[in-house]
Amino acid sequence: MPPTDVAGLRLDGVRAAPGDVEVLHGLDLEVARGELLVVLGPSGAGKSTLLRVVAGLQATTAGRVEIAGRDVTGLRPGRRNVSMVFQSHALFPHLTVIENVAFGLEVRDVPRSVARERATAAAAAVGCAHLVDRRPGQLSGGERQRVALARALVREPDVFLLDEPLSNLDAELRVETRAELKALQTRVGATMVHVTHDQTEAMVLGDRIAVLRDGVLEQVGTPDEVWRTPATTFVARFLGAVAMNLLPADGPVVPTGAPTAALVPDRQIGFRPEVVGLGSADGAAGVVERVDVVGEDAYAYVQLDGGPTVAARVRAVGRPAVGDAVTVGVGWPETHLFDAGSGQRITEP
Amino acid sequence: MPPTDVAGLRLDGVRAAPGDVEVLHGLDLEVARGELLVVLGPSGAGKSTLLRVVAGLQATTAGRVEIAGRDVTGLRPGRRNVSMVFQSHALFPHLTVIENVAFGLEVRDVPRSVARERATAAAAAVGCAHLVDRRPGQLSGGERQRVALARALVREPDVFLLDEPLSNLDAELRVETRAELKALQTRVGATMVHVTHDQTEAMVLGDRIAVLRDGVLEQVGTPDEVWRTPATTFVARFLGAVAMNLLPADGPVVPTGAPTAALVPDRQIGFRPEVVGLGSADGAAGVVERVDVVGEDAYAYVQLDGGPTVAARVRAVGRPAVGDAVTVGVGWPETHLFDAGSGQRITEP
Amino acid sequence: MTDGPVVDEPMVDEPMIDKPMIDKPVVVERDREHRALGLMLAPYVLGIVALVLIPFLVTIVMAFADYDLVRAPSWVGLDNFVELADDPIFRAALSNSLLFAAIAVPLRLVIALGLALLLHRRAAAVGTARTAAMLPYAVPEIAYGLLWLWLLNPLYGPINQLLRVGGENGATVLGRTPPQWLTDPVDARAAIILMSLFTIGETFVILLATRRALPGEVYELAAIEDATGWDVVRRVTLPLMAPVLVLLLLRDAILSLQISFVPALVVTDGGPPPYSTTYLSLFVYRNAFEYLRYGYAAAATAVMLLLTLAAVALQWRLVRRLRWLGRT
Amino acid sequence: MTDGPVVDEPMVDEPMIDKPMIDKPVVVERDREHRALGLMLAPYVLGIVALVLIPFLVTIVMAFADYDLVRAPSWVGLDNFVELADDPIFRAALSNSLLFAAIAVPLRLVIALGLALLLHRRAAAVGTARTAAMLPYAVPEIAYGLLWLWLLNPLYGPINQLLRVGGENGATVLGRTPPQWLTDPVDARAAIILMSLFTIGETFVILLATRRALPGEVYELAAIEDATGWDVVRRVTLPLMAPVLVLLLLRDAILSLQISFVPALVVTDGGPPPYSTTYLSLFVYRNAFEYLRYGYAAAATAVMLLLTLAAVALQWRLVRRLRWLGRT
Amino acid sequence: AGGAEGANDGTGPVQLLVFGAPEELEAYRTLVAAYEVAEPGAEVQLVEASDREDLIARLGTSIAGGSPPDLFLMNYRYYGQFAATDAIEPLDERIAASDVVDPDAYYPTAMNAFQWQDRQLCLPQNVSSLAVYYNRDLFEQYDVAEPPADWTWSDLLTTAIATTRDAGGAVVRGTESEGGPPQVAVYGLGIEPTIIRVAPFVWSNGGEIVDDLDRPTRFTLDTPAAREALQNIIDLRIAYGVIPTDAEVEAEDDETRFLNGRLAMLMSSRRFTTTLRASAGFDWDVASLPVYANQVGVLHSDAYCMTRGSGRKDAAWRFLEYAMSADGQRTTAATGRTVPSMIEVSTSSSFLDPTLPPANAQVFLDAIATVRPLPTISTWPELEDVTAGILENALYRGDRLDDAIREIDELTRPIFARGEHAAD
Ligand SMILES: Nc1ncnc2c1ncn2[C@@H]1O[C@H](COP(=O)(O)OP(=O)(O)OP(=O)(O)O)[C@@H](O)[C@H]1O
Ligand SMILES: Nc1ncnc2c1ncn2[C@@H]1O[C@H](COP(=O)(O)OP(=O)(O)OP(=O)(O)O)[C@@H](O)[C@H]1O
Ligand SMILES: [Mg+2]
Ligand SMILES: [Mg+2]
Repeated sequence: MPPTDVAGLRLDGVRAAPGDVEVLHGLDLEVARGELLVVLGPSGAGKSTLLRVVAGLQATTAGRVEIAGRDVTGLRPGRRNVSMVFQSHALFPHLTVIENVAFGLEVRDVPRSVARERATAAAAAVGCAHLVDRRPGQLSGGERQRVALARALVREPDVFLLDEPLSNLDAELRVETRAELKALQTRVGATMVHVTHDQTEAMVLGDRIAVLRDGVLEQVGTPDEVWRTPATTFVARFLGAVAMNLLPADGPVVPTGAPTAALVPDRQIGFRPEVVGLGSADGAAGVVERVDVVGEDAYAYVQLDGGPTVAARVRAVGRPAVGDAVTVGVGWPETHLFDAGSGQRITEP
Repeated sequence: MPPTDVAGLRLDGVRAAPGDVEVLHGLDLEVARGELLVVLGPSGAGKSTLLRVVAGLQATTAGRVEIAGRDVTGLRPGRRNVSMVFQSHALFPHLTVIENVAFGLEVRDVPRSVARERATAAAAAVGCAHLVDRRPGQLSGGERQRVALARALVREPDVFLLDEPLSNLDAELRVETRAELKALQTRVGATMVHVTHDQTEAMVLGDRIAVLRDGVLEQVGTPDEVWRTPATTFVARFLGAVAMNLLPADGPVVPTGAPTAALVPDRQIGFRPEVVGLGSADGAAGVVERVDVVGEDAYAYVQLDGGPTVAARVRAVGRPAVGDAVTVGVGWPETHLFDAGSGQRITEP
Repeated sequence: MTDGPVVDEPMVDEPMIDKPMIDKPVVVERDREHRALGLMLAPYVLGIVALVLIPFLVTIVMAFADYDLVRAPSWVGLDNFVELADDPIFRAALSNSLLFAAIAVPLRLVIALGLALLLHRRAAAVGTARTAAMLPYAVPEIAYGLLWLWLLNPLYGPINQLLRVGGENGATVLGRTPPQWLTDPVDARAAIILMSLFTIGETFVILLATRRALPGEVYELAAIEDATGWDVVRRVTLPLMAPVLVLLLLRDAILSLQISFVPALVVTDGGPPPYSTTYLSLFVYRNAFEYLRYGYAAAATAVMLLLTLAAVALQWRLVRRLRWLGRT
Repeated sequence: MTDGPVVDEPMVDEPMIDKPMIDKPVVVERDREHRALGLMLAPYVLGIVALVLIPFLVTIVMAFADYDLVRAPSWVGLDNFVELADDPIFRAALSNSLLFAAIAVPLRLVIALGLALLLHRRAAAVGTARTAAMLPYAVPEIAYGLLWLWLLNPLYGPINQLLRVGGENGATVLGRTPPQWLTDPVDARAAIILMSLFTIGETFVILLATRRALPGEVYELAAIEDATGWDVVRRVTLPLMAPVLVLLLLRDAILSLQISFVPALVVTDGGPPPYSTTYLSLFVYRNAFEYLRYGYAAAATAVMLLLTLAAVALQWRLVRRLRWLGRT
Repeated sequence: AGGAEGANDGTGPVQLLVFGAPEELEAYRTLVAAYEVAEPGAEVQLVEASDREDLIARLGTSIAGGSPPDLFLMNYRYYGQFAATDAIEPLDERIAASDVVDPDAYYPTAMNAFQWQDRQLCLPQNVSSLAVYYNRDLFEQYDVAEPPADWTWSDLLTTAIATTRDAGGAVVRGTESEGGPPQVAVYGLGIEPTIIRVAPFVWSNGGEIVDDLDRPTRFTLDTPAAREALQNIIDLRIAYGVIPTDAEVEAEDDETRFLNGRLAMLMSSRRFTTTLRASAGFDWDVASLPVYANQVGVLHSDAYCMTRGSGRKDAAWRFLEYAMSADGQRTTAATGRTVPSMIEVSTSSSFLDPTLPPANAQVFLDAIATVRPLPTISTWPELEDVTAGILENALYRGDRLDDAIREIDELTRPIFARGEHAAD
């Protein structure tokens, strides 16, 4: 086991170009041993490419990859001691579920009975105990995904690389599996890189969150940091079930208690729908354009008189109706400030 | 175009057995023309099988399928005029994106230039305009999924069948695509059956939601119905980012204002984390066991003195800390009542 | 590129054998290890190459010599080729071979493909067909020759007997005289092609296997789009099977220069006169073994070789077209 | 089942040609339409079957007759078979054929597979190898026979000249006399097998195509698990290629009963004495065409056929094992 | 096969199926050309098979296929299988009616060999026996006496030993007994271990080949006389090493070896003359076969046969008449390939051309008087194939002679039993 003071995973200026187009443009990233890093980013940002680079499935064109203190840049995948779930839930089509899960152990010469035992346990952990004798062709999408996860979890590698491992699971199963993942990671003490676009998953599971955009890291920080102090408008809007409202700093919404010096024209203010106060007086006036009900909550989209639309979360019970005239208010502490040109966060002056 | 008074899609006692094990056990379902039905259900419930039965890819062992008033039970898939996104985002590997999208039009003898034009538009609608000359092998997971969606949306069929079409997309793209879907469906007036496990998606998008469990429909109703009056404990727990709390009706939590006659031992009460009031007095006492922060919100899991754990949504700012002693309260109107044995909802007596 | 793990990119310059189903490139072992493996297998590869190339080169060299198998060869430069160009028998053989290849090769492939596409779905049919397809291989080609002779006998052969059923005076129902398989030049050539259809079994079985290995998903996609039989074949099946199809076409084209050998020798003996079914291979055989003009035969072989290369080149162009088929 | 669309279930009773990559069954056209298609193609299927079966049945029938090609056949019941059982030449031919098949068939397949697995990654190597592999087909087998005669010439042949390099008194470096290819029974059999290695080109190219069609993903999976070369081959490649491998094995086994014909005829003429390289096919040929004992030859052919069936049966068992390989 | 060309409706060229070395084929072409000149309008097409096996295969398949060639040329040892199946047209009537063909003009041994059940099936084109070809230059170089006219087996052995030399010209024994492989540059003698080569010596030693020439049931090689003759032949290789080893024969067959000047003597029939005349770069001649007790030769003869299924029998007969006529016989004789079967031509200068080697051509004619035929039985090709392998192993590998003889006897009895005979 490597000394605990070295990073679980470190990328230094990593560039990669699958299909001859550069996708990762020099990433620097350090993940501590035992840390769970969630990678977020829009479709096509390079998240899968990043995982493949770490796994050794994608060659780097520059930079270096270190796992548990070892430089693995030149090593083949098998020598990197990583475990991976592919976004496509790849499985061996000719092997049964149990054989698929046990594969990694058996090729590493774990005695067959031990391998089967551990594989059975791993399958059970993701709720696939009843499927062990099926082949991948006989599984539903979610079942296949869980088997792929079991495949990755059955070993105890230095780094787990999970590419949207829960995307095909329902909420309940997802919560369960998440807990399972967290427990496993804590037990094994392995570093984990987890790609997802489930906000809740990212927030709940991640020790830190890395936001990737077009092959460049926009921000890396704890969920709280990323949520509360998004480094850019991109990060700000990217997180949240309904994106943060971004408006010109000079109106029409003026956060209550804002220093006027902050609200200059080349800036933008941002605030999340969750913190918007909808009232019938006081604030920027507008008309409710659309209301989406999501369980106990509802999102009201208010068309302000000044032009922009603001989303606001309200209780589903007693929500405003479409066409209602409302005012939009927000407090200065809940408001973020960005440079309108660069999109960079401005720490209040 | 069929008369507007016939159902867009009707299933009568449909049974199906892929792999010789019966998966659908006699489904009856009617979807109105132009309606968007979201199908929810745990992994392995038979959602994909249901779509495949409608598409004609899976033979029924009993029952009948009607599309736009036509009995299509005996028809091959091409004759059913349906459009489908497979859960696996299946694409033709040898065709470029644009060729993939235009395929359905071209085999239907739409002139090539028209087909290409519409395909380009469809690709643009899902944000894949820049990928038209790539082949599936050169796409990221989300990109492939969007192309698969474009493939389905380019035509104007009687029924759209979408099997988790947005599962690999990030929140922002998902919201956009959702809007696109809704707009399209309204424009075309087609019936749409949409499988997802994204709660928000289901709530926001669905005219009605069908909850499938082990090949049987548990409940079909509007999002509001399903959320507010879940027919069974299964439906109740299945919806919601964090599942509904289910506790014995006879304590330890006693909803305020509840008629004592309702709270008899063979019943269960249920209430969502969103409606739980956490206080320092008044209510069932417990200790905060875990707190998950999700953006502005946090979920506190309270271990009650009586044994069970209750989840409660609180604001992230000012959330209780793990170990805090709190009390759990809930109002009777927000409380659901179920038969402890059958799990069936009990309409208040 | 660093000295890291190498990931092969899809080989775009390799239209023939492609991996239509592969989305992600294949990981290879580290270069170093690969080199070791290569080194280990080198002598073996060399041996095979030598086994393939030596006889081949000898043939080429011999094409420029006079050699009767007994006396030492004497160099004659291009004489053999000059003589070939003037040799009416060679010209007949050459055009016969080309005609045969032009008709039999596509015909065989189309029939085999048709059968494969027809039968790939039915388990029972597949088993039976596969067995039937393999049967001809169990009987030596030369023994078949005799059977064909009997089958094709213009007077007593069952084929013509059958054709004459219902007809009068030894004519078919249509009033035509039945084909004079062994004596009419055109009919004899047709007979040879007919015989060559026999050995499609292997091609059929390979195509069957290929078809069955195609992913079912794309056919579901196509089914939903109501792509009809021909559309599916043209836009989906053919492009996806293209690598194998081209391979078989190539092989068949090459083999066709020889395949007609045994039937032509045994059944028609190169006739009807003068040389209706004298194919290049028979020409080579006769010159080498009957007339002991080995150098001359080698020159003819060299021509066959050139033809083969031409066929290969042609096929490369064809594969491009095949792939384009799926796009239009 | 309703009269609805029929979805073929995976054909579990069909281990030979399987669709390892298919997760979902293939949709077929409506039964009705399928029937129409079948009807359309029926005469064509019948024709092929007839072409295949008639000669085949004739052979079987002939096995029970005395037929000298001139006089009418006379029925002799099992006499031919009884005589075969006592015929030492037949016994020699039979065991030679079996020996040949037992050694050459796996050897050829293993070498072709080895080459395919070695070369499938390199675009340049693939192109070259494929061309090289096809070369032998461009030269008539019989012409090759002659080349082999020269290559294997015990005194002057280049192979033995090479083996003698460095040795003294016509011995190899190791002091052994070089193989007496054409006069020593064991060496002659080895020579025939050596010659048969020539024609692995086609097998190689098919295996190459098959290997290249395998999904890259599963190899990425295996790479991450650090499955080493042999593990990958055994657990991934072999099971996934099994359908094609078995197909080739089957074909090779069947062909091997004939493939040794031309070399054995031209190069060793069935010798060294008495019958070291007299294979079944040569036995059949001689009896049918030189001794004009066609019925007897047909009986021997029938035995070949039985052997073929046995080979098929054996292969079925083998494929099971091959599939099991991936599981252990 | 062979004659598939052309409908057998009496039109088209007469087809003649033959095989042979290029020089032999040339001889037939000359004959055909001469015929077509002599008989304007007549057409004969040569169908050339590559070897004896090929010829038989083609003949058999074409007869079965219903379109045989009109004529074919075949050795009397092999025609039995076709004679037995009635595939050959008897020629007695045509001979009787012909004013060209006079049966008495030909060597009777040859004529008799082609009588099947008292009918003349074929007409012999040639008649020949074995002779010993020798390289006079080599004899001169090694200063060895040329074979005398009436030499014995031991003379042959002595001569062979004396002419087996190494590269330095010293006499060596080509056996491995001295250790190390033999380093022989020139071997004394070439002889094939076949029944037809062995037969004259068995006969000469007073033995017999088969038990009954008319209705043979077995080989009688186990008699002391036959055995001794066989043993002597085997000793040539095993004891004295004067004939090439099997590997050497495979590497370079005897005829090529002789042509290349590395074989002093070669036992062969007249057919070798053509090749020698064309290619030998040295002086050579022929000697009669050595004898034990009495001078005996073995009959070699090929004949033109007409197929029963021929559709052009008259035209074919006209060609046959020409080929058998003095003119025809002279034409073929001039090529050197054959000893004409017509007595008159054989003794003429067409055959005994003094300007052409061999000088001793008379030995072929002298031998005719003493030749004996092998039995005419339909299964003879099989018998030859079976015995060849066994004899070869006895000669080259040193299998025990008694074992070989017994094996031959055992293996051939059933084949004899299956055979049909000319005498039946
Ligand atoms: N070919 C088959 N053989 C055996 N079982 C099958 C086969 N196909 C599907 N099943 C089973 O049928 C059930 C329903 O499958 P289906 O794909 O419809 O599930 P689903 O609701 O779409 O699940 P998911 O959300 O995981 O995609 C699953 O339990 C699956 O294992
Ligand atoms: N072989 C290839 N050829 C060309 N472009 C490629 C290839 N592989 C990946 N790309 C491109 O690289 C970019 C990053 O791909 P990647 O799969 O890493 O995205 P991702 O972040 O995982 O996206 P998603 O969330 O959609 O899975 C994408 O725009 C993709 O189109
Ligand atoms: Mg991805
Ligand atoms: Mg599904």
